[in-house]
Amino acid sequence: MEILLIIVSAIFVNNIVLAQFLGICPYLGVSNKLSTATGMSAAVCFVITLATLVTYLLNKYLLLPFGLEFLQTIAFILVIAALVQMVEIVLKKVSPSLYQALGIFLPLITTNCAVLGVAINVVTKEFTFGLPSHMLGLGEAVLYAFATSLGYGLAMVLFAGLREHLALSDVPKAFRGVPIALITVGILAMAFMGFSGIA
Amino acid sequence: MSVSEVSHSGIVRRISPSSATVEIVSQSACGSCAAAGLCTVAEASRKEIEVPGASGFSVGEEVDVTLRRSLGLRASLLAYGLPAVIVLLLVVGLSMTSIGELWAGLAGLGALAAYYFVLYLLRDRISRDYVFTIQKKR
Amino acid sequence: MNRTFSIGGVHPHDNKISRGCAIETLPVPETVYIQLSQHIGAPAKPIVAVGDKVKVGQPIAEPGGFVSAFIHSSVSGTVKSIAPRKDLAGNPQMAVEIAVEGDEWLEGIDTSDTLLTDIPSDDKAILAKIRLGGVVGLGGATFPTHVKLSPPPGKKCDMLIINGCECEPYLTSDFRTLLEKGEQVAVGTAILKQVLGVDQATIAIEENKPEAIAHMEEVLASLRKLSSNYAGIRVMSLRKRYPQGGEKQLIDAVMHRQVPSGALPIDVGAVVQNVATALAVYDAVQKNKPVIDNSITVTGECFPRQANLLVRVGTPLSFIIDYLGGVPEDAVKVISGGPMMGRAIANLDAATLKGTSSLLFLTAAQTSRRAETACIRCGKCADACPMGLEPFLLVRLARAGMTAELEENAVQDCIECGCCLYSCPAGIPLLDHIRMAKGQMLGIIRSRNAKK
Amino acid sequence: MAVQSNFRNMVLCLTAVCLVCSALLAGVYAMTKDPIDKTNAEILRASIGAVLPEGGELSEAKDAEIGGQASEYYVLMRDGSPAAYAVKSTVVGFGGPLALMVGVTTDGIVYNTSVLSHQETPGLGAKCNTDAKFMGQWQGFDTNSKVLAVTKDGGDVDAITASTITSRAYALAVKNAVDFVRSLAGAAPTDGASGASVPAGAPKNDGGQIDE
Amino acid sequence: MNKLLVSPSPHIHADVSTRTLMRDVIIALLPAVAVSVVFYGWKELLVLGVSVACCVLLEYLATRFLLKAPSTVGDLSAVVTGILLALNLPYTTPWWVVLIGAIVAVGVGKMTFGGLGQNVFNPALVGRVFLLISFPTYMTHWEMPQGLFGVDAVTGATPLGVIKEGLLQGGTVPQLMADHGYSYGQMLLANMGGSAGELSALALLLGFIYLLVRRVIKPHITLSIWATVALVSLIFWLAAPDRFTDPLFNLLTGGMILGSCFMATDYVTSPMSVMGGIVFGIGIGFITLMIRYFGSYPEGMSFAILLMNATVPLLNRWFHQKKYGRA
Amino acid sequence: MSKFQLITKGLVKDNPTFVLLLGMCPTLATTTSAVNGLSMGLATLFVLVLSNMAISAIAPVVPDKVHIPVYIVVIATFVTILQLLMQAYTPDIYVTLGLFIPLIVVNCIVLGRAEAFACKNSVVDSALDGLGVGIGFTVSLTVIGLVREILGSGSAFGWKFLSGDGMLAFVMAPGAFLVLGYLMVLFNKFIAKK
Amino acid sequence: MSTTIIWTIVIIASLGLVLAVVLFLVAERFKVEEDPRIDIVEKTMPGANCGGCGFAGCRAFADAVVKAGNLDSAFCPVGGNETMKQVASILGVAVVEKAPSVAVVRCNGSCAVRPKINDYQGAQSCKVKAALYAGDTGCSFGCLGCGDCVAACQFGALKMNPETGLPEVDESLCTACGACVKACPKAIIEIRPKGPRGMREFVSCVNKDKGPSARKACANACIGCGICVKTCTHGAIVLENNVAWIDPAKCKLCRECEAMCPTGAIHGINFPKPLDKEAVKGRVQERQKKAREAEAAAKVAVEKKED
Ligand SMILES: Cc1cc2nc3c(=O)[nH]c(=O)nc-3n(C[C@H](O)[C@H](O)[C@H](O)COP(=O)(O)O)c2cc1C
Ligand SMILES: Cc1cc2nc3c(=O)[nH]c(=O)nc-3n(C[C@H](O)[C@H](O)[C@H](O)COP(=O)(O)O)c2cc1C
Ligand SMILES: Cc1cc2nc3c(=O)[nH]c(=O)nc-3n(C[C@H](O)[C@H](O)[C@H](O)COP(=O)(O)O)c2cc1C
Ligand SMILES: Cc1cc2nc3c(=O)[nH]c(=O)nc-3n(C[C@H](O)[C@H](O)[C@H](O)CO)c2cc1C
Ligand code: SF4
Ligand code: SF4
Ligand code: SF4
Ligand code: SF4
Ligand code: FES
Repeated sequence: MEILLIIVSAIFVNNIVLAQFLGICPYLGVSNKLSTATGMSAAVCFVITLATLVTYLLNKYLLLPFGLEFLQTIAFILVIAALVQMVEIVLKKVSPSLYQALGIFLPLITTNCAVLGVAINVVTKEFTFGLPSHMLGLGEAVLYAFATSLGYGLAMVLFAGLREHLALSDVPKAFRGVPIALITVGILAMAFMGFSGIA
Repeated sequence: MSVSEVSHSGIVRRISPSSATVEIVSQSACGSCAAAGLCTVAEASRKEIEVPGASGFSVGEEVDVTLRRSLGLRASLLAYGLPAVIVLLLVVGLSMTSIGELWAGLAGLGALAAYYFVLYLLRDRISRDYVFTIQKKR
Repeated sequence: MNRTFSIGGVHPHDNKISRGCAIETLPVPETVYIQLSQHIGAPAKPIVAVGDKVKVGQPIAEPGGFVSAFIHSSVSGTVKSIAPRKDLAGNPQMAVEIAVEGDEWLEGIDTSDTLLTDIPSDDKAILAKIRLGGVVGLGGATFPTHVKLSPPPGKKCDMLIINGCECEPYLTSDFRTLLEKGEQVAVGTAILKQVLGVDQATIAIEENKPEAIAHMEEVLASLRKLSSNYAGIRVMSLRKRYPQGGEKQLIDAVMHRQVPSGALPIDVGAVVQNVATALAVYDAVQKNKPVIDNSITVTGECFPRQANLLVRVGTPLSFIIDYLGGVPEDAVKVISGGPMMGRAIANLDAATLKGTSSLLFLTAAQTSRRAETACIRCGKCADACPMGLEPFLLVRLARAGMTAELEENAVQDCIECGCCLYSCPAGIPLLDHIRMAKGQMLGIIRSRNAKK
Repeated sequence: MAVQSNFRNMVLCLTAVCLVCSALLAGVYAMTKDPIDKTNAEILRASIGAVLPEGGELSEAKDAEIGGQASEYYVLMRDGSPAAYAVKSTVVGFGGPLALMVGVTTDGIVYNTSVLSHQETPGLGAKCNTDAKFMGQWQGFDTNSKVLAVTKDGGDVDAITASTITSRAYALAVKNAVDFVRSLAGAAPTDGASGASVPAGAPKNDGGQIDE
Repeated sequence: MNKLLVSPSPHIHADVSTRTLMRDVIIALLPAVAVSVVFYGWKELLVLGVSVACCVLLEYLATRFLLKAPSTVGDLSAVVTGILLALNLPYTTPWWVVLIGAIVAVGVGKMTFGGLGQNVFNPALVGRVFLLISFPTYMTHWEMPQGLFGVDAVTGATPLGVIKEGLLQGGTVPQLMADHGYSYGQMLLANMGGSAGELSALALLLGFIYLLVRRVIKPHITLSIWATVALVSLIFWLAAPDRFTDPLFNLLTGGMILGSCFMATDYVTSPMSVMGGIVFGIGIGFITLMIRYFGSYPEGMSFAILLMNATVPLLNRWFHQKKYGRA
Repeated sequence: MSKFQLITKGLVKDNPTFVLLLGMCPTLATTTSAVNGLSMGLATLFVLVLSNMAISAIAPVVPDKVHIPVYIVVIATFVTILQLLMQAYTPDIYVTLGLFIPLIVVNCIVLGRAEAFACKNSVVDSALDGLGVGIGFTVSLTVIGLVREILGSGSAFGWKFLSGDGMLAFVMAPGAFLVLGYLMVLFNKFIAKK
Repeated sequence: MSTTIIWTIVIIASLGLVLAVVLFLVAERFKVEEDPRIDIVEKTMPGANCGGCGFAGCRAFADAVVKAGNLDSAFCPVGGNETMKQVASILGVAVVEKAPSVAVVRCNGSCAVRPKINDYQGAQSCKVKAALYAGDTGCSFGCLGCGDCVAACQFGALKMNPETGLPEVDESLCTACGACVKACPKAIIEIRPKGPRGMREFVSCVNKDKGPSARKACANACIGCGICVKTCTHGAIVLENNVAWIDPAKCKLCRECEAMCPTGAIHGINFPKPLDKEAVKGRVQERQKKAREAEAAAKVAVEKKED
């Protein structure tokens, strides 16, 4: 039950883009084409999950014991940056053809505030999920990160569809581009508020 | 180009009797953002793509490398989606046991390594599916 | 329940107000202008010179390519000029101008009314006669019939369909032909059947023409008694629905087969010919009479006199109209063909072609287009499209110039039936844009295939 | 960016920058540690002070389990005996944890409450920290005569408009605190929340939705 | 004889226009409007009036000054939006709240996207949900009119609200239903608390049938919503009848009928293909129930429709009509 | 570019929010009121100025392949310093802005200025540049916050002019997107006159 | 406290070390060395991305010229010589100046001189209209007036004149990108050199009909009479398919043809003084008379010689 609550909450109720405002830049940037948005979602999923896993361990087994919580920001950003780069190297070695296909298909993944935000959130925020408020354990943390990134993917795919549609519409000139995108997300966020209170 | 394909422009770098190697420049996710020029975090990196069986091209020529769209999607699932799920399942599963978070976490990372190792073993199989084609720039 | 096709379609009121008018023969005008391009394919090349004397039925132009047809003089007289002349659309086209002198027919043409039911056994000779007779499809596309009757090797025809649907509102010339020349059509059908080497032929008629259905049943019953040639020909009554007469829809309705995109009817074992074509085949083969005249419905609520006329090819439209009493005051549009697919005429001085099937007069109230407003995505166009296309989408894509997506969404399959534009509540000129996009797409596909 | 990169200078440079930065950070940390601790202590003191009567001597934090969660409380000693308690009580509100400091006198009267942290919706539940009417009703709330539940549930707490859930949670937090103080004093828990479906310490207080 | 008119084929046109379609929708809504006015009186008239007038005026202003195009109010779509918005609001809504709702509906939900046909979200629902979020007090509190037609003013809340609140207080569904004397006959005819559009299922169904007969809409979206709601709530209800309301209750209460018959079927914001429409309906039904059962809002129809509106481009991409001659 | 232009360009021409669309997340998340927007803007300004200065000082000796990580470390350091200072001296604001203070690290404005300007210019110019961009960001955030506060809470800079609530949607997530969208249109139409 | 400081330093420094190594490895593998000149060139381009240069857009153009290292086959019609000079200086090569060009509309059949003979209803698109029929006037070559060219022009250089029903070019905005030429189904628009101080002479008609029918359809039509050809002393005019065309390379802007044209189909633009038709006509006729006389004289002379 709790697992279900974490998932529903992270995807719908507290959607990372529509309720938490994280990762907006790539959200607006990569959502022009549906297929790219889908591929990007998988990549974001991977990076957020992995980054959360590593930073959780880093925090718990390195920073906390030495009383260095104040280093979270700097340590996390360095670790995440290194991680993203390393995945590139590994992937290239592991399967050149996959790596090449991704090169054509996707833009580079960058560390954005979604990744860092989820990592920091997980180790600092208290969560409830229908339980007494508490910090997340590792399993919950990783699940939460994964579900959050699924929420990112969902918001992105929906939005990419909407944008492809809007690209063919007669949106008034003054609103074309980013403004109409923002207004669309606004209404989308409004619709997502219907989920509030679940969990 | 049909809708079911993606393409990326690049430059032919090397030619061998059996293939051509094309270099493409990959922009970061924010690269399409209005401020890409200003904010140089929008990195770019250079990637090389080998296209077997391409002939009639010359070094330095500008070309489009094309890939079936569904393959691109599959690649991102294979490279990112699936390992994320594997790590997730393992870590969540193990952390429900009494093994301890450190070990559960490390096991997750280990599984990732193992996954990529399997990919490495299968790299020839995989590369058979990924057919790139190149055309001259119009 | 009668059969019909499976996707889309509309039900405009059929308005067959000239159905009671028997075919009458129009007098020969003083001058005819016979256009050299009256069919799909290359224009014909003239084989007469200015000043030459010609007789009725004499070839005056020969095919200009493989897909092309002979053209014959429809009158006897003197060739006055061979020069560009404005066609129905006002565009200059090469035409042979002949001043009429008497009505002298070329020897060998049987002008009697006798019904000849014995079919020659030599298929090659039949095909040659069809070719020399300048027979083209009279159902609208004017595709040279002999080409259609020579399927590429390896393709086998299972069914000949004689298209008597006449699903367009107002038109009645095929109906009158079936009623008055049913026997000849049946013989023509048998000839076509024999040439194609098929056992089965279906004369498909929509249920709103019960007299024609009954008459053809009778004719066939009596002919079957005469010869085994007429076995395997049957009449099929179809539900009334536009565009049933469309080749692809008709094949779907009659055979429950669908012609794949980009393929020909023969690929699913079908050949479709119009009723008038069957009659023309009869004339050419049994009577040695080439296509020099055809029946034309002249109609419209505002038109004083409804008529079905037998008209010599090349007769100026103004001659026909004057004969029947002139253009009515409140008519704003004159259409060659039916109201769904016909072409609006820009030039009433133009002359008729082999394929001209009707002159339809419409008033402003009947024909004016609704002012264009925004698409409300009601989907009525997509519901109506007999090809299962999404016209609203095609138009958006066309306006955005997205060629790849247009092809993906099968713009090239459009049969230009007009159901979409007919149905659209927002008055969007769907077909106007789709036609453009389709033309462009066919060009792209052709050049791509040529490269391969 | 005149410097050409090579392995050595890259490692050197980055390590050096890290060294300098971390030294700087450590320095600032050392400098701000005391002010931060002081600020936090002050905030805590202020929140405790706000919910307790003047005078007397405040004890150190004591650990306790309140409403099923590890928490802490402070005792106000007056004349050598406890006069009032400041209890930190956390419950689940609408948007997440809702932490209160509840001041309760030994006779079971709520002296005052203050919000330590909340994640309620701005404009709705967040009013629990700004709405004067709502906040005012806690001063001197006598749990002996009034029922600690929102009026909708048959109690005497006036809910914030359109924010029953927050109000209910708030009332529950106060009730948990009061019950805790009673248990310290050995008295029976309040029976106030009879209308509320959620027994103290139940994992979920918006109640009745899914059986856990 | 004038000059000849020349145009591409076809030369005749079916006699439906955007205006006649919208007019039919308005006609179809009249029974519901009538019932609500009879029931709620002049206050409901005020809500309706403000809503319609403001929607129309805003559309006029926006076309003239934002789009700089000829006004499109003649197509009556703004009237439809206005009526539907009004039917979605409690009759007690202050006029200025209705005004804001209409501004958001037509201004943000429709004209910002370019007007009729360009919007991706249902305008009336954009307005309604905006109000729901912005003014929860006005939007979720009901006053029953004083015993008009001898109606007993039992409760101030909608059945859905009553059940939700009751469950929160530890009640069980059958007990709550009995306490409040809810009967299905009553739900069908009239006499439930709530916004005008929740009032009489029968009046709405009458309008729905009119739309079907006039072939303004096809029934697939509505039916798939109903089927989904019935099926899913049946499962929940059978599993825990104390906790979950039954299928008929869910079908007859709240905005279910209004939403499924008039709002989910809005051409502009629903999928083009039949298959897409069915998936669309399943999504609406499912999300509605999830919000009703587990969310903090008593009613989820509006949110569900808006959410599924967002999937329409994807559904249009994934589901197409069957094309002739293509596998 | 004159020193004056360095400071003012962020207001209109290179406005980081409305023209360059940088740092969307804090822009949306922290503008629930004018004061919150102002605080976030000032916090960013602080980091911008200091990191710009520091980076312009060290840029000449940084090998170009590690310049980004070096800059990130520098920026992260200043962010952490800011965090510590805010915890110590402005704890209320620190709590309100929450997660978005550490996230200044990944705000493209900061790194962007470092890359595009600081590493090629003098310390003073870089400081001014940081100041200019920071002011632009601060002003934008304050304006957005103000609009949302007026519409959403019926108050301006905490001063309440409506007795009841405003339209709550504007203080919540949807309002952030809507207000930014419409303000962007107004900015383009009337201020930037594109 | 001091342990905190020490650990801070240790941890961050070691993270830095790890990062440095990773980055080094990455940098080794994925170097990007795009020629920085591409960016610079791109910045100097007008940024219209119109494709008028034959490349996909401005970036593609920049890319191509930098890679080619010369400007031999590249020219940006939008930026014109100004831009090309800058680009050339960036690349350090010589510029190829191109005569600046501009679009001219070769139809002057305004509503007044070319009466409508039917009404059109349908998509307002010249392409659609052209595919349907010859047009709503007697001239089957002339402008259809739906403004496809106007829509195609990205620079707002074309406007429909409601009075004449013809498009007009705003020379100051036209970049000679040629988009309108491609858009016009009747091939009415031509890109011509601007000419000295913008002065140019052209035949504003493409009607290929024989004289009488051309004239019947439009009072201003070129009737293919050939007078201009005979008038031009520079051999600049060719007559083909019943229409005249003036070769800008040979035209000396004497405006004699313009004066002589019986229908006014020849237009001169941007001349400082209005054309005094009668005077020029007189001059030309005088000259032609003389020429005829000279010819006759020569003929006589030849005949004499033979004698
Ligand atoms: C290149 C070409 C080849 C054709 N070959 C055949 C053929 O072999 N058999 C046939 O039945 N029709 C053939 N057709 C005719 C078409 O299938 C079709 O009958 C004709 O275009 C008229 O159809 P419509 O009146 O429905 O438009 C051919 C058409 C074209 C353009
Ligand atoms: C929309 C549409 C409607 C048509 N309707 C008829 C019709 O009613 N009768 C008919 O004979 N041909 C009709 N045709 C033409 C047929 O498709 C086909 O070309 C013709 O029957 C072939 O015979 P033919 O070659 O003898 O002309 C129609 C075509 C289209 C595209
Ligand atoms: C987005 C959203 C945020 C809400 N925030 C709160 C909140 O913070 N506190 C609260 O008690 N109710 C909140 N609610 C309202 C509850 O869901 C519920 O409608 C209300 O508490 C019960 O109604 P009542 O208080 O009017 O009786 C929120 C609702 C929504 C949709
Ligand atoms: C069947 C039908 C249903 C409609 N439903 C709605 C609706 O729910 N909300 C609304 O604002 N407009 C509705 N309209 C009107 C119109 O389509 C709508 O305003 C468009 O979304 C505006 O672009 C409806 C129209 C029709 C024909
Ligand atoms: S004209 Fe083309 S798109 Fe329109 S209904 Fe007919 S086949 Fe479909
Ligand atoms: S019929 Fe017209 S209004 Fe309806 S979807 Fe098609 S194009 Fe749009
Ligand atoms: S008028 Fe023609 S050539 Fe000139 S800029 Fe416009 S489209 Fe290009
Ligand atoms: S010049 Fe050509 S494109 Fe322009 S309006 Fe005339 S016909 Fe149309
Ligand atoms: S992604 Fe750019 S600020 Fe969050």
